Amino acid sequence: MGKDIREDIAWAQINKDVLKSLENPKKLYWVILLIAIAMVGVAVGCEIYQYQTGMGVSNKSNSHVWSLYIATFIFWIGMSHSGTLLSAILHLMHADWRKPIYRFAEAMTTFSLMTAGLFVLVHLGRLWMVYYVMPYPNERWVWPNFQSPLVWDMFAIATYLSSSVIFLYVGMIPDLAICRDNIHAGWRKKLYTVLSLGWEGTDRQWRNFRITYLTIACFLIPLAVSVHSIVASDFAMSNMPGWHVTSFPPYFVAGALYSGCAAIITLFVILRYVFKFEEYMTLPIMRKLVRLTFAIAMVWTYLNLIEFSSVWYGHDQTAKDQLIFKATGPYAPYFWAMIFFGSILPLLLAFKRFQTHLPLLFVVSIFLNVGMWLERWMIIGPSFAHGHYPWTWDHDQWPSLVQWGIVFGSFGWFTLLFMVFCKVFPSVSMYEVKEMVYHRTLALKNKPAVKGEH
Amino acid sequence: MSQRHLLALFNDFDEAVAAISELRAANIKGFDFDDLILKSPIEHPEVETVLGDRPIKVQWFTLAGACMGGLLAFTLVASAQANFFSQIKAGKPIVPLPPDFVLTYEMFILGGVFITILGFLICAGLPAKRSPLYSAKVSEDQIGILVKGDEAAVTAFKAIFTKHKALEIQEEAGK
Amino acid sequence: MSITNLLQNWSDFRQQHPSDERPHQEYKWAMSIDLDLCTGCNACSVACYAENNLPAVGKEKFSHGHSHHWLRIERYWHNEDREYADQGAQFLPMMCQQCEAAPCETVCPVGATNHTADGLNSQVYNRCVGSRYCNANCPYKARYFNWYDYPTTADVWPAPMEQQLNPDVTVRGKGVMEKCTFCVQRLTVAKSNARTEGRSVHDGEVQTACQQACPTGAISFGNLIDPESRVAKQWEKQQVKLNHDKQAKDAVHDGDKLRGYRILENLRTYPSVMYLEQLREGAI
Amino acid sequence: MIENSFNRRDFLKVLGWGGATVALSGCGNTSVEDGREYVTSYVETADYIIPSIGTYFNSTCAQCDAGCGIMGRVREGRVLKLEGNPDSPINSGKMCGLGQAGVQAHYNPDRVREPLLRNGDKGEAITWEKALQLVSEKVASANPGSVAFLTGGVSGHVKVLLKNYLDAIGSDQHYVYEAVAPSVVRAANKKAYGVEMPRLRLDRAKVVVSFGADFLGTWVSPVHFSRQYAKFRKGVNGERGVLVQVESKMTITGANADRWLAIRPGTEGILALGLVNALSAAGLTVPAEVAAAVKDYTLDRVSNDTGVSVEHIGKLTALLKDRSPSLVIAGGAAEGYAHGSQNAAAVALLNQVLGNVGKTVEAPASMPFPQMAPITGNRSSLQALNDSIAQDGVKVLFNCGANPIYSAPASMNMKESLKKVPFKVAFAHYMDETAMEADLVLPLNSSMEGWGTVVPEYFAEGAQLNIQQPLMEKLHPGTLGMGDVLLALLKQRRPAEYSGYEDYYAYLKNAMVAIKGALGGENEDDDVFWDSVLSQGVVKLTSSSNALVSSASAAGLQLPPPAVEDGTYPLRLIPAVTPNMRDGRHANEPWLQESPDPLTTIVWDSWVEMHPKTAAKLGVVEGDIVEVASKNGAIKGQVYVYSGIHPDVISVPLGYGHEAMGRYSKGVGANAFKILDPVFDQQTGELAMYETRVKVTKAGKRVIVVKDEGPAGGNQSGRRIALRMASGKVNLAEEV
Amino acid sequence: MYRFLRLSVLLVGLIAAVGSVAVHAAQPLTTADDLGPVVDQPIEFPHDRHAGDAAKGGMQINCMYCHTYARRSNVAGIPPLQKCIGCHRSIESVRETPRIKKLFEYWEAKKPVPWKKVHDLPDFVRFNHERHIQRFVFAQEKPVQEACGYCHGDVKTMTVARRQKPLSMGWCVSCHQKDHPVSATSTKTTHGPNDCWQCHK
Repeated sequence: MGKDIREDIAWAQINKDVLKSLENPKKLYWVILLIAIAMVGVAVGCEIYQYQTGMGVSNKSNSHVWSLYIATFIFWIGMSHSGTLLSAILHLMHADWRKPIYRFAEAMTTFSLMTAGLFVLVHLGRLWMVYYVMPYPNERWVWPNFQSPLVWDMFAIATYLSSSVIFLYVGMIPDLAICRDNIHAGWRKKLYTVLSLGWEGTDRQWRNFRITYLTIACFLIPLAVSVHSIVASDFAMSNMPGWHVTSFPPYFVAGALYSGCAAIITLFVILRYVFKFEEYMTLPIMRKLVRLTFAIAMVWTYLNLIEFSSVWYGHDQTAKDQLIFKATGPYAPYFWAMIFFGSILPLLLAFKRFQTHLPLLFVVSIFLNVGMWLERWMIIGPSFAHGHYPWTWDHDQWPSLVQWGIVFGSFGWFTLLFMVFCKVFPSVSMYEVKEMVYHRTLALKNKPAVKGEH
Repeated sequence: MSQRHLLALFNDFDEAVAAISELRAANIKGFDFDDLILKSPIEHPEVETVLGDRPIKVQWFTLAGACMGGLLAFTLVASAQANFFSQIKAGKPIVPLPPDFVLTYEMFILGGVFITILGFLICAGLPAKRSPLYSAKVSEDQIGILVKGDEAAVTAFKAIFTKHKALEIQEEAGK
Repeated sequence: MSITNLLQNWSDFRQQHPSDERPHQEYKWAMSIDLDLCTGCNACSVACYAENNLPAVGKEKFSHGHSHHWLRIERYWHNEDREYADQGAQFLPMMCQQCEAAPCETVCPVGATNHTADGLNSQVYNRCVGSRYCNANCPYKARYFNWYDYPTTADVWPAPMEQQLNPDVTVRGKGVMEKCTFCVQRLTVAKSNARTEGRSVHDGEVQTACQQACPTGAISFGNLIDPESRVAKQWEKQQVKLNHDKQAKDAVHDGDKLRGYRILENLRTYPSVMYLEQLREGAI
Repeated sequence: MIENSFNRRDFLKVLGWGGATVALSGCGNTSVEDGREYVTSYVETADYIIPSIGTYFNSTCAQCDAGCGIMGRVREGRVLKLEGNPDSPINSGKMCGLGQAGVQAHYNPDRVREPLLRNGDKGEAITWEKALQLVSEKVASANPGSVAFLTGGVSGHVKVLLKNYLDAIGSDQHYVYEAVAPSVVRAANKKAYGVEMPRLRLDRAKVVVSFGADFLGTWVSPVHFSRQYAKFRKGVNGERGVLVQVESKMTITGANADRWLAIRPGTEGILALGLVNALSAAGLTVPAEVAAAVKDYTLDRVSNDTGVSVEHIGKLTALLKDRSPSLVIAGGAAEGYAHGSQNAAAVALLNQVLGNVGKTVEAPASMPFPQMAPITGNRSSLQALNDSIAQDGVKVLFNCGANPIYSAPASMNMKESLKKVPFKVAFAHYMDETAMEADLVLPLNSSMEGWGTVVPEYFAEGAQLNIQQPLMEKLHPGTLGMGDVLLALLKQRRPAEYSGYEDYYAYLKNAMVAIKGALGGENEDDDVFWDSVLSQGVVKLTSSSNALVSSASAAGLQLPPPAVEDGTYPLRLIPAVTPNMRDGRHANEPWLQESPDPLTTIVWDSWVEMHPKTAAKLGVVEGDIVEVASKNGAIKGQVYVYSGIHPDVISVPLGYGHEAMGRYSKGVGANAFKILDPVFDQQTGELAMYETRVKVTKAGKRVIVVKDEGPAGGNQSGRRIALRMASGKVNLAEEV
Repeated sequence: MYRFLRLSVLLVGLIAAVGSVAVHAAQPLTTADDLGPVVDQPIEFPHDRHAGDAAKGGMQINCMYCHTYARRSNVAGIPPLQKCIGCHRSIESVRETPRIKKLFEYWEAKKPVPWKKVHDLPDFVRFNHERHIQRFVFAQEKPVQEACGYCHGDVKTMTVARRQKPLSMGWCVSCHQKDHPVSATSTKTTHGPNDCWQCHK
């Protein structure tokens, strides 16, 4: 059991520790950044090739019209949900352990949304016509089809992206002011000066800040739920066997939270190691995080079982055929891998000794995300391969290198954005850690006797 | 009559509160209590008891924004669907309610968030020019009290601040 | 698009389709295909290639499922584990079923596919952005995507082959979804001619390319609204109702004298193509 | 319909065809694009030619010898699509896929565009004048008797000109070769009925038993038979016709049969005689002589020999006895054996015994102008040419419409044989295998560019003469019609007779007008008559027909017992004639390559079809590359396993595996013609196509078979998609 | 203190203004004499001379005398050269002018004149002249030049035709949306079709 944040830590120390993470990057940082750029380069190359040659190079087919792009799109959308969960829900519940970690979680939300958005574009057969999807008055006098779940998606994701960027930014204003006050030269100074909007921590600012932050948090929770249930409606609204399932929206939301939490664990370990944030990203926090992840994993497992059993027990033979196909057909290895990574592996998290074992958690959390990615693919791939119409079944359609290249590159893109963010903006919320320390000190002062584990 | 600003920095929040209460009670001539600004590195809702009733209006923006967003979305979407090109799609009505409600919902939130931010900027007076006196310490760990008063009141301020163990008192230079 | 319009015509805008109260006005194009006559010869399919500027994609692309046959002939066997397929095969021409409540229509983000006044499922190529959601949602998988830019692909229409292209039909570029249109270019001409003469289109005046080619005449096509049309009579005789998702005759136990049915009707797509079951002699 | 004032041949002179704006970028983000395209602009035009409206011209399909009437849709000077001519009795407005693909033969990018003279390994473009001059010289220098023509089936005025040319030079060497033709059946029919091909009335039959005749797909006149088939299925008074197909490899006709009987290869005749015997036993009146001849064909023996179950023979007997009239047809699968003539004769006997002659087997109309009647091809004619070459009897060889180097079996060694001919002229559409060997290649017009008359091989009703007329201007200025070339050659020989004709069109018009009395236009003005002929596309001729021999006789029927298995080459190869490829002459039309084979749904490749049992024995599965080796060669192909084939048999489609021809056919699949064993029908000397013995061995890795059917194959997985019910439950008479 | 209220109000106002301008600009109803490009034609055909008002030296020939296909086909078409020559053969007065000389050169060479399209809709659009002429000229009995002019502008004042109308989708719809009387005498009105496949092919 590691120690928690010290109540007597000097506030100036907090500033100093966090601001240190903004200082000149080390070699390792550049290496990671370059790798990320190279990955993005691969993806950009693939996309240019695909754009010019046609969607066919991704090796989809007429019966298999979607593939990894959509699977990865859902994956990234899902990934974005935990930032909101940690930040907004726990904020409303006054769970103060969120404070040191919510900032990077929110950044993760924003960046994974930005990654997800790219997949929508990459997926389009006529990317150059994407503006047809936007509702704006035009010389054709036509509008997009508001009945389409894809348009809902567009609205939902746009809303979610702008709201979470706002949320991230608003929550960062006091910290930006700190940066402004502590960095005295260069473009950063200007950047922070502009972005901090002249924040001085006056009582009026704090008062309005509190209510604003709370309000947006309130909005974000239903928004996050709606975003992923709308993404789920892309599938549930269709008549594809295996998609047309009532439990899809909650299943998607649970899956989203799950993969998000796993990603937070991964990034937690990385940031703690890279920026030496042991003081703030403490093991007790990790423990809470792991427990939360475990709980969500079990919810997800349950919903998965519900989905399978309702298909199995229901009378839709088509959907049942498809379930059997998933479990026994050419996709079976991936299907069972998904079950293993998604439902069996997280059982490790239930053991106390593993809950703070960082190297293990790092590995496990990555595998959980692999499992969750497989889950999305298992929704797309086998369903198309084995739909309503036996004549057009297509069991031999595997994604081409172009698809893999773009999917691979998306991780680089995310890493790139995240790395840049970490160097430009404080990835631990300084003012909230101070608040946390302050409130704990107050609590200690008032009730010195009680000193629990957390 | 010219006014001067004075910023006092405190280490201890309780002392700062005490200073404020005293400023309020002292009823110094040439000093309007409403001009007193507290600056702190973290939020101190407790201070409201001494600062008095300073209303928050952001929530009204939220309400207006959310309602406007939702209403506007529904009207726009429905009337766009009912344009000249209205085409039956999949046997559903031209203006189908479930999809429109989904969009209304999203825009309700978006409107809410945007106008809330607008409200926040308006109510918090942001973006703002830096006030005449500011110390970086305030964003670190010290509490600052910024007062504005006639020349005459400066001495009174100083007395109170010093009494409450102000670490530092800054005065507006010149003028 | 104005609010007054919305309010004034609210009940129109809330109208469900297909419904008894509001049938199609003048035309409702429909088809019936007699599977007992279909010999699987592929003439319809080739005729469709000729009429609708379909690219022959070649082996490599065909192997990746990029074929473009708007009308494909499916071949089914009914020999459950018998030594020989000794009752022959069953051929089934499958094209866009022009569903009255087409699942593809709702999901198109840009509204490129709609239900027309004539009861067709339109596809506006130039509006399409290529999200392929329509085909994902099509239970018949009757839609075909332009995975490549066929007009500029080598050996698809090398000169002078491009001169065969039908100017009445758009040549589709890459990234566009397409499908059977019931030869809408022919329908438009027929309707226009009839209109000039102040009448409506006679039965048999307009034929789809597949119907025209079919050597056994297995395909009939016409206006379901016109009670004199062959198609309307066939539908009537077979007791297949356009706007029902379960036909009354199916509930009757000795109702098996009628062989009209629609494929995957239970999905509530209300297809416009009625198939007549294949027959097999029991005496041999 | 055609205006006299307007020169018919210029009707398509439009400002380039570019004026017709071939839209290749239909889906761009374009808006209005002024001043980039040309307007369709004519110098002169007829009233009925209106831009943007298709005009239909009647002509005749040249894709096979059935002679279907077609209407070409012409717009802005381009022919866009072919449709059936409703006035043609053969196809009544319908068409097959092969016919539809005719436009792709016309617009094919691989067409020969100008005369080519061999210069080493290359062809050198020369002018027509020079080419004709050269031909004239070569013919003049050769011994008159040593000039030979090798053609496919020809008819009409081209045939007349060809005959006249040969007469003019004094040669009688005209060889007509067709790789796939029912020559044995023709010979057997001639013997049995007195005519080569009687008129078959499927529409009148209540039962049709076809011994391997793929009349719905490839046999004789498929579109016509499909029309009849539709009537046959609808039946008289709703009594649906029953189709039974007897063959070793399922054809598309077999796939539509109520009962497909997989028969041991070569035993078709035994089954036919067995049926005669069974019918006689069941009480059908059978001439004593016949009854005696077939009495050994007992049910058990027949079942044993043919592999058809006793139950099915019994049911078939009952069906034939109960439902009259019936019709029995012998086709490719019956005739393709060394005893093919006997098989066909046995089938004819069955027809006669059943009393079908005169009811469903009718006398065909005779052609009143025998000089225009089609000459049907066969393989023995090619053999004769080969022999003549071997004896140094051919100095100049004209080849038109036949591709023997591709389609003759390897054992004939055509390539080497032709090398011995000093000067070979090929009239060619594509640079196919035979044209590649020629010394002079003369490019022909497509059937959509030239004039002509065609007499169909099989008359649907009365005799008829089909008109072929240009549907558009020549695509390539360097091509010429066969008629024009022959006329030019004749002008060299018989200037007095022919120099009056400016071109073949003038000759044709003159020739037609000259016989207008017989063509039903005796009272018409020449031009009016000619215009009406052109606008109809089909001229119906008055003709007589003779009675058929209906008396049954079993004399000379000698059927061998089923063949013994060959240990080294245990399997029989059935070279399948598929509706898309036929004999391979249209393999370069991409629509046909892309059109899935009806039974296997394979595209763009050939395959080796086998029964699951055979596959299990060989240890192969779908997609395995196997080598099919006969005594005369070997080919490789991908395995396709399905149960529409007899286990003793494997089948490879014909028409693939071209070594030349063009971009869509070269190297696609394997050429099954090459490995056929030189076994011949004992009576006619025709190649017995189904007699090839092969062995199959695994050769190479597994591939994914490119086909339209998915992994579910023909299985519907319990979904109600393609439904089938017993015909007894439906009253077809009530249907619309 | 609340000066940023002003800024916000300003911002909102700006967005609203831009939006309304955008909406307004999106009304594609502008027409202008120089909307379309100048198209180089092989012969500079004087529409004003042929179709223009008599007062201005024109001969007031009906549009459909030359563009004869308009009433029975999708396209209005260009008259075959035959037709030009038919008249000009007997018009000696202009026989030697450069344009007519050129015309006869084409005729003698039997070459069609390569006229360029001036009103060229994209390839995915199907516009039917016949329907519009039938409705507006024959049923509603509008003067031909008015009916044609609605889309083609005031051609009778031009030499070589030049596009004056936007011919954009919204522009088409602006007219389709209106209620037009079904005939000259009828009070019954209908609007143009709104079905996608009516115009998109």
